[in-house]
Amino acid sequence: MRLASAGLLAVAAALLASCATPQRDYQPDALAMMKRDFHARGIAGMDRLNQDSVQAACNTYKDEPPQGVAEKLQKEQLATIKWPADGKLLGDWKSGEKIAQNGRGMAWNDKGGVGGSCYNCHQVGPRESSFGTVGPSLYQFAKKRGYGADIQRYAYGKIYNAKAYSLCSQMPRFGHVGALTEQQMKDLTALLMDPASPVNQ
Amino acid sequence: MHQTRRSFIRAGGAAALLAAFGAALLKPGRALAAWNKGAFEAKSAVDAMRALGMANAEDSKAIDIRAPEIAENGAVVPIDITSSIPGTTSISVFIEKNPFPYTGTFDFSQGSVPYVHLRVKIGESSPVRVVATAGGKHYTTVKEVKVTIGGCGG
Amino acid sequence: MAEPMKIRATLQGDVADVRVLMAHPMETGQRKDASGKLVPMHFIQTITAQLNGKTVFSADVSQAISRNPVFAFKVKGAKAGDKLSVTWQDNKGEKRTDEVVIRAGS
Amino acid sequence: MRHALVLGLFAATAAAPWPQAAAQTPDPTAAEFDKFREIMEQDNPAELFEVKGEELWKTPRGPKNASLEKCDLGLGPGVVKGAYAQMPRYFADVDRVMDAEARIVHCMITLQGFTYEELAKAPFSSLVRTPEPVSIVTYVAAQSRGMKLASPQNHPKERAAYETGKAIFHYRAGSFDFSCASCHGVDDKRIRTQPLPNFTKPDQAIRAVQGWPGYRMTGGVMHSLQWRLNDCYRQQRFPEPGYTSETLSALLTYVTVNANGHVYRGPGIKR
Repeated sequence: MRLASAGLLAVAAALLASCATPQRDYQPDALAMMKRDFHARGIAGMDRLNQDSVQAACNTYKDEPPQGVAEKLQKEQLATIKWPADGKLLGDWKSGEKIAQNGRGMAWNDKGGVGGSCYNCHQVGPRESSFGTVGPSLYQFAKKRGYGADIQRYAYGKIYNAKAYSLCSQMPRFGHVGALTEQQMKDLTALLMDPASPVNQ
Repeated sequence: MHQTRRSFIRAGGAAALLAAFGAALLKPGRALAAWNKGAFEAKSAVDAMRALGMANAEDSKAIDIRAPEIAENGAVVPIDITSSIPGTTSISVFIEKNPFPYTGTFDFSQGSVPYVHLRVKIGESSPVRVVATAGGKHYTTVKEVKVTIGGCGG
Repeated sequence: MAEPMKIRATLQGDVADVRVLMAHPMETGQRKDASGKLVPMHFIQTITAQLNGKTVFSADVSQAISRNPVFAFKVKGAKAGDKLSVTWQDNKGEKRTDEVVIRAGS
Repeated sequence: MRHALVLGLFAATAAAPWPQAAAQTPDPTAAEFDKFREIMEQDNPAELFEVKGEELWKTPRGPKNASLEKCDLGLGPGVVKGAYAQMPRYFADVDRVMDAEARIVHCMITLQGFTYEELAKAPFSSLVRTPEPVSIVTYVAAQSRGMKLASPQNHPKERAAYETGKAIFHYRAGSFDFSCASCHGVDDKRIRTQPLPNFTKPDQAIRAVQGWPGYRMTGGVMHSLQWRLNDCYRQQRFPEPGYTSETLSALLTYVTVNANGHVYRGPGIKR
């Protein structure tokens, strides 16, 4: 008897709870409010509030898209990558280190792309102890994975468009949005791949 | 004058001489002296210490410096200094890697306790040197403070 | 115009724990303003603290003291109700004095 | 100063015979920061702004030469004690949810006769100027020191603000595909050496509220949550959110309600 009433109470509580937390989707409200309240500043135009196909999928599926959706969009993203015309993927790791350190670029107080912000989220070279942990450590990137052409291509491609490899990755698409130039991406690839780079010591 | 301190070896002889000359003009020793321009404008801790007549300070374990091993922000680094050397009348602070290392001297009179808390700017990781003065003699100790990059760097 | 300091002076036994907040830019002379011009040096140079009119603590400091400076020190032989004043003077000759009454510790 | 500092740091890190880079596990650096955070909070220059804010609250000013002592922060006209800990909340006179600074700005407009345009023109602190609402919100916040956060969820618009705020928090867009959750939606991460609390969880959401308004060591200026959110959106590579806009009140409702029940310690000190 006591058990039964406890069960009833639980059901009632669950009903109440479901009433209190409406299931309706607030994303349209959120977007309408933002479009009303935000304004363009510097290079950051209002168009930046619009979702592209990748952002829309990640927003809709809370960063966990169904396999079919992910595969289709990743394929599309992979096709956006412009590989260097000269076929060379490795630049200068020394300037790569500087680009990795620089956290500026694409904000409303910037003129365009500047740095790669790599250390914000990743451990990269062994000398820098101020590194973030949002992304995996890249220390000994090639030493662990190998120095081959396929790994080089993966490193360059991932920097160019991280979403081609993992649709809802938190990593920006630096090449895709023009935040880094081809040369800068080559330099970063060298930082990760060059056997002489401190990353691989 | 003893020149055993590590930083003395690094110091340029000419600069040290010049500073010593300046110090002579400005009267070394702080008692009743005006704000010591020569010491404050010295570009090395050792020159500043000369200008203050503290170059012969001997190492001491009786000075406690409490400062972060790694400072969260070099713009505001908290430092607590306590001297347990009897009769301490002043405490001086030098941030060796700052462009102008001499940061200040704190004088205690009427029996005030030889303790001070201050917050300083440290431009890059640096030894923080403290000199305590007691009975006209100078004692020194040093602590390393590292400064880091935080935030998004944007 | 110099802004008021915030001073706390609390007794612990016969030692007054004095903590001072000062409003001052402490410009190093190395910072550039928005238009790229160097901001001239502007910093506190001397600090004096007096207990009932007698100097108990004084300091000469440089521009390496952080903006809006914070200092703490300890004064022996103080009693609740004693007056403690703090004065600073900067390199432009600006001055500020504030006074508090020492409170018994809790 | 900041720029010089950063340049200096590059030089230092390049030259330093750094040992091994630290392991990625929760690190001693954060522990060291926490140890000294307490010392910093004990004597916080924020108090200088608190004093200034109180004076600004009580002094008749503006075209209408009125003080803010009739301003209703949600607990009745003139009641400041505890008001900050119970905001954001719904205000019937404007039929929207407002956070503390939005409400203060509203009072400066309606009671004192300032215009939104002049208050919103340069609303954030610089090395040479601290805007009045920043000092005032510091004073108001200090009057809730030691109190439990209790941002209400009674009015339908308060509940809608929470849900909308949650959706804004998770909305990915912009050049870098970031949302607030990119940095503040997972546990135990950090940017450079700065720990990133997960604001979707109650025990960590408090860190979105705690310490604000905050005296920022970088630059040595006083900043409010309006500034914090503005600068987050800059680094999120979004366009700029309007000062005291409903979007920001909704976001603040989401994180504050998540943190409800935690004790607010008053204006703080930030990196």
